[in-house]
Amino acid sequence: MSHAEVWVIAAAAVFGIGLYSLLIASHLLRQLIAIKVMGSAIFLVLVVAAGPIDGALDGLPKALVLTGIVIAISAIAFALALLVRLAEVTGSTSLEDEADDDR
Amino acid sequence: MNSTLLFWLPLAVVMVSALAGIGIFMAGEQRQGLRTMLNLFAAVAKLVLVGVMGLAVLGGEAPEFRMALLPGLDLVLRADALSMLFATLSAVLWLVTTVYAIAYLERGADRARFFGFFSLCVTATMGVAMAGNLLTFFIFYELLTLTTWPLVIHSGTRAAFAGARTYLVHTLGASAVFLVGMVWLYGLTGAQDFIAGGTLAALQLEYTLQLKVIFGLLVIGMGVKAALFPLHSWLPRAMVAPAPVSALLHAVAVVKAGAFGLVRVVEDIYGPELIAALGLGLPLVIIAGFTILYGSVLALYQRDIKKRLAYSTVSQVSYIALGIGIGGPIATIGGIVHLVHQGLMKIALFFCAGIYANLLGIKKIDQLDGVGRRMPWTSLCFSIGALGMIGLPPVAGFITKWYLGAGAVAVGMDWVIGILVASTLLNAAYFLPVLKRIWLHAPPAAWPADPTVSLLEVRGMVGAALVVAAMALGVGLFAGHPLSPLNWVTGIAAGYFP
Amino acid sequence: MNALEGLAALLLVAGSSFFLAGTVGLLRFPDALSRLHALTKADNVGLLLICSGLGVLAGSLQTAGMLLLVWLLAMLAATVSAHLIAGRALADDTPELPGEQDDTP
Amino acid sequence: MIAEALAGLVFLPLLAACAVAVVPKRAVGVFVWSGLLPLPALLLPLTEAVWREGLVRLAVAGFASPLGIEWRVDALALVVLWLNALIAVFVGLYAARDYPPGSARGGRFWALWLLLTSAMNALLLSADLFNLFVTLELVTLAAIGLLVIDGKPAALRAAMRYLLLALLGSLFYLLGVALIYGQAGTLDLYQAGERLGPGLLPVTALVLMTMGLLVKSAIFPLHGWLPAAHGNAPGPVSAVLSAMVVKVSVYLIWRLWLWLAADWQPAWALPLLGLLGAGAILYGSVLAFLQVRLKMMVAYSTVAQLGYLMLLFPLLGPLGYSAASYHLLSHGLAKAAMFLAVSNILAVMGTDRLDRLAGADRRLPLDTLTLALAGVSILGLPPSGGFVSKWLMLQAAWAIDGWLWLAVILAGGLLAAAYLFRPLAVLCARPATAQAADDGSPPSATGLHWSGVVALLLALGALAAGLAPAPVLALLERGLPPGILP
Amino acid sequence: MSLAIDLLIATGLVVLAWQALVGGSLFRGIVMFIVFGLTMALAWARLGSPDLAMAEAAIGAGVTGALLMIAYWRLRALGANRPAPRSPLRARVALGVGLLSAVLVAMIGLAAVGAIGPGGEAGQALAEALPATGLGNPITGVLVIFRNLDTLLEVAVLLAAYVASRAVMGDDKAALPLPPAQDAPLVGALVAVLAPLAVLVAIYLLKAGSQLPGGAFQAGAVLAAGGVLLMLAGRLHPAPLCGVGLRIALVAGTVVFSGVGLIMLALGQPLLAIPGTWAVYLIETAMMISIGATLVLLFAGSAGLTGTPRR
Repeated sequence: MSHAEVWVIAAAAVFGIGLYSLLIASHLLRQLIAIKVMGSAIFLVLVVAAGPIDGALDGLPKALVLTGIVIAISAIAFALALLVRLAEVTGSTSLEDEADDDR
Repeated sequence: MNSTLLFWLPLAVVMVSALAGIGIFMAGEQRQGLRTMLNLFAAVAKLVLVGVMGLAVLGGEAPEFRMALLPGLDLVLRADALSMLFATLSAVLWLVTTVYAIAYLERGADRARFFGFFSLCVTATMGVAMAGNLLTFFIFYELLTLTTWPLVIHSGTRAAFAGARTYLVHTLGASAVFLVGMVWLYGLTGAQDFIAGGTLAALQLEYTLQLKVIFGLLVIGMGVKAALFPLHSWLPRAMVAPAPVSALLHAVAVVKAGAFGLVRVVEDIYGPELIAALGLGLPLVIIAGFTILYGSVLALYQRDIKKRLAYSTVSQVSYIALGIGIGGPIATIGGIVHLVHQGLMKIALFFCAGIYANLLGIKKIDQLDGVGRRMPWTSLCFSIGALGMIGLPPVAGFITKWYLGAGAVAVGMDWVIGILVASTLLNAAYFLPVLKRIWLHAPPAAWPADPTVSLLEVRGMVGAALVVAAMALGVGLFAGHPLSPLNWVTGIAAGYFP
Repeated sequence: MNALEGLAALLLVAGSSFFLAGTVGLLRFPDALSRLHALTKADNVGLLLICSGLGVLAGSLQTAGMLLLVWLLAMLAATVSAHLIAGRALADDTPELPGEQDDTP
Repeated sequence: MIAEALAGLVFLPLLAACAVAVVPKRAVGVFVWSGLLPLPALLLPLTEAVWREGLVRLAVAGFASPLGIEWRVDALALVVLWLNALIAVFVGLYAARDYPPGSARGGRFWALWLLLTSAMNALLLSADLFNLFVTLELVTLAAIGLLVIDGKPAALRAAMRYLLLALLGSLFYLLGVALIYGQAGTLDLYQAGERLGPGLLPVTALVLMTMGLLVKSAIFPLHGWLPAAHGNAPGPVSAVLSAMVVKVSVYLIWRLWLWLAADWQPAWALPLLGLLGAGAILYGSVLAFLQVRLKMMVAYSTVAQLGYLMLLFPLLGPLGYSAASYHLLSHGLAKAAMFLAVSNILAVMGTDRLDRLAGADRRLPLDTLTLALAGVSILGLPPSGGFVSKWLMLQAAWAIDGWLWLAVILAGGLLAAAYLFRPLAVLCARPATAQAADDGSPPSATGLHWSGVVALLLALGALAAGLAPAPVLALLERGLPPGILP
Repeated sequence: MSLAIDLLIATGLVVLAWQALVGGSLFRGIVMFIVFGLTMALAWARLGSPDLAMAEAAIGAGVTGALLMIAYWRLRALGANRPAPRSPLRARVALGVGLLSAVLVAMIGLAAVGAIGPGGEAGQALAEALPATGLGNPITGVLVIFRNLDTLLEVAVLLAAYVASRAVMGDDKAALPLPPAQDAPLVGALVAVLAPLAVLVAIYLLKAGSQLPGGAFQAGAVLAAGGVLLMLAGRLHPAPLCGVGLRIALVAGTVVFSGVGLIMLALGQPLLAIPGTWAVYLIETAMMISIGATLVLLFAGSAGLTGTPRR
């Protein structure tokens, strides 16, 4: 079994765990970590599904993943700022308790 | 008449009142003088333009405005003989109604909104009259619904909204049905302009069933506004609107648009021969006949003046449908000319009802005792209108009934005469007692309301009523005159039955 | 298997055994301070051995110098972080690591 | 000349945003308007070029598509570019009242506004699958930044939910891109389409990407986040969200299905997408009818109107295609006008709860008129752009005897009438109390204030779209996607 | 042999993902996430791309971990409530969905890997076009020359994230709370050594980026790490206003990149064409400064930074 299958199965497992945690976690911080972890799994699939393993891996998807990582962190950073502000204003750190806030 | 003028004239006729409407909206509530000036100027300008266009049509030219709307489909505004008839009627009655409305709403609220939508509503009616193909007709037909809705809810009371809601449910429902019919028709024939004598003859063999179903859909679409039997219930409820609205709306604009649409469908899309061939005339006659009787019977039971007039409108408009349903030149003339006659007579009646309500606070029929002495001129107009409705000779109503009867006999539908006679008797039954109250009964000690009213208001309203009553009478007396509506319609009918 | 590769292999094995000792200490010792003790001692020496082994293998002095620099930096970071954790552990006089008692799901 | 226009569309607002972030407060205004106002002017040469050649291509950085990124502008992209430019300028003019460029909050607002405009232009131009992912992220971030600029608790919660779902959607989209790159070896939308065949993998990739984009464009079952987000956003932001941000991902779904998968579309999926649309129309309309708050009603109306855009799939053909694209344009204008009018009412009356707005039309005549005119277009009644798209869609449904779609379109129109005339009736009602209080002398009607005029202009734009659709439809007719035979 | 190592890292990834996301306390989850990030860096190294390994370690594990930690600290400082755990039913449903998605992605991935032809056409085109640019590192080539629109927009995304976070902050608040500065003696010494070292490493990474693995993003992340360290050691403080210098730093990456691209367009070259390696270095430096400044500010949660201690 060449290396690609190993990585793909690992990525699939990580994706599944991420999605499970996203649905089950009630704390938003946990959900954001889940999103970041799922993102890493997808990047793994992107690189592995693109090029031959033994020869040099195709350079283009690696550049895409680099861009993806930076985008992921900017999205997570903004989400964390939003989360902290939400906690500050409404005191809740979860989407579930639907305190009716509009006037 | 050079060609550029012929191109822009129809658009100008339609748009002049729209510009006035926008001007009125901009003027705002306070500037009452400017508003009145705008109103009157636009009404006169429209009349002049319609006159100019009438001369052009008489001179044999056909002014036409065409704009590419959808791929393969154009927005067409064309002045042929039939559209000129309805356009002239609308223009004249709009001027008179504007004068009446200005006087009537002297102390009312939200007048800017009222007159703004009032002029937009006439724009839509003009568009309906001048439409050159079914799509343009549909566009202005829907615009009419939109512009009349604010007028119906003008008073803002709960009843007004209930009436408006029923009005909307009926008209928007019908527009959906109409849209389906139109799409179906365009699916079969592609873009077709109105052509006298119809455009569907070629399709008759292949699509007989489909043509019948399409006819049914289109009739439902038009029938709501023309208040045919099952679809008429919105009309009486829309009486909550102020008098000038119910006068223009239910005597000229909305109801006539529906009837005019029926004429277009029967005469200019299907054509008399195809209607006869497919046997679509008979069902239309049956529905129209039933509506006539149904409307008259219900009018009997109404105690409120405007409700009674509303049901009378329901039955009167079906004369038009009856005429074109019977087919044959004479009955068609009767049907189309009733378009004008009914308009004049009914608007006179509504004006008078408005005057009674506004000046004396009379809303019910039994409050009319002895009002003839208190307001002789208004009651005179009311009587002329009422007699016309019944169909007595000097007033216009008689001519329609005469032609309808002759036409029915010519085509062999003798039983239609029975309907005509019955309806005349019913008309008499619900109008004569009212006249008796007005003239013969003693006036009550005090009128329900006797507000101090400026002379301008009285003269404005009564003057308008007198003008309209005079026209109703004149059209009846001078029917033989070449420019009278009767001869005009005879010319139109000649196009359909060469 | 000339002498150099033999030496490098020896150094690498020794280094990894020190790491193993450090990890066992981490798992077995009861409280924070003793765990810190195990980690700081064993792992640093282990790292030195591994770096020198790799340096020998790499053959070029420049890489060897770089690896030693890595070790120095790791040592600096390890001492300071151990110092801070120890300070915190003493202050809270709680056996577990900070944040352990928080049970946010 | 074309390259400068294309570059200007993306880089002008981008550099303006950077300038706004740097310069002191008093100079922000100059950069804001110099970044926004030239946009329509830049589109003119582009329109002329697309009209002449049907397609304009530009290899960014000079490298052809398998390696580099390519910009392509065809008829559909041009129409949406025009909508974006008009919305950015007009709603921008409106927003200048609530967030004056000189104010503390104004600087941040305009930086995000310009970034959002630039990102949407970049997205509409790009023909590269990964570049679309990057621009989609920038659009989402800028839009959510704008959503929470007032810091209302409800807006914060809605933003959090929107952000989570948007990120999840992007993941699915990215997985699809990974598969397509693995199979086709190129990231260019059109090249990949040619290289891929109707195998299992390309279809899976297409389904994954579509699922991701359906979440972002809030189509029926996945629309949960839209009403709270658009309902609680500040006025101008909710306008741009409903008119543009949501539409951009639907535009992408069209690109995928009609260009990428032009010749290997999974036929079984087309009616499914249509059913999603039908569900959106019916569900959205009913919910809109039940709302108490005006802004929530308009937000649910967006959910319903988006359903029409999905009806393109079952009605595939030149008629259905131009109908859906025209609907995208006219709904954009009408919905932006409606949201601006509603936020005017909210500003003057202090509340947008229907039970407290009786008789508001006296104080806000202009905005009630805008609400009515925009409603006409949403309803699809004749003189408006909405009617043109409804008419074409009915004909398309007619051509393939799609009775279900015919019924859905008509029902959508009638339901829209139900939920649109209700607020109008409330606005024009004469409450019994007010009647006695001021006996006919109306409260001070806010005259022709600037923001009201802008909203009216947008509504008139939607109506004008109804009177002069010929040029736009002809343009669309020339740029038919490969999957549709003229 | 190499398969064994791959298997080891792959299982490590899965186990760490499980530890980070399911069960245990939130703090423990964050720590496990950082370890997951580092293992991911190992995975990228195994897949033969050191660039990605460095980026994942620096940005994926390092800075993201720091952001998570500071957010966690702030939530506890604000006394935000602990949300109620989900109903068991939802747990079962989530488990089912998670398993289903894992199986689906696995099947898709395996099918994709199975059906791979020779390296993608784009990859070959990259290999042929790279020598002409004078760059050794293909990834920097792709990022700055071939697909530079992606990189430009990506820096814009970072800028948008910063401005959006400031917008979320609202104007009534100078900055979010920060933990008290560590004033232990040793820390001063550590910072005195590490801070200049961070700058040195960043500049080295930047220069090496054109030939060897490295580049603007990794350099930016190292700079950010240095900034975070200074902030935690009390040398750098959040300030309510963003100084002009910092503002320029924030937008430097986008402005310089666009500027070069547009100037080339003005000179008749295609849009965003990069003239030579000097331009690559110019752009990379600007991007490094932007990325570093933005990440530090996102960590500080404030508008600006200042050397003088808070009042």
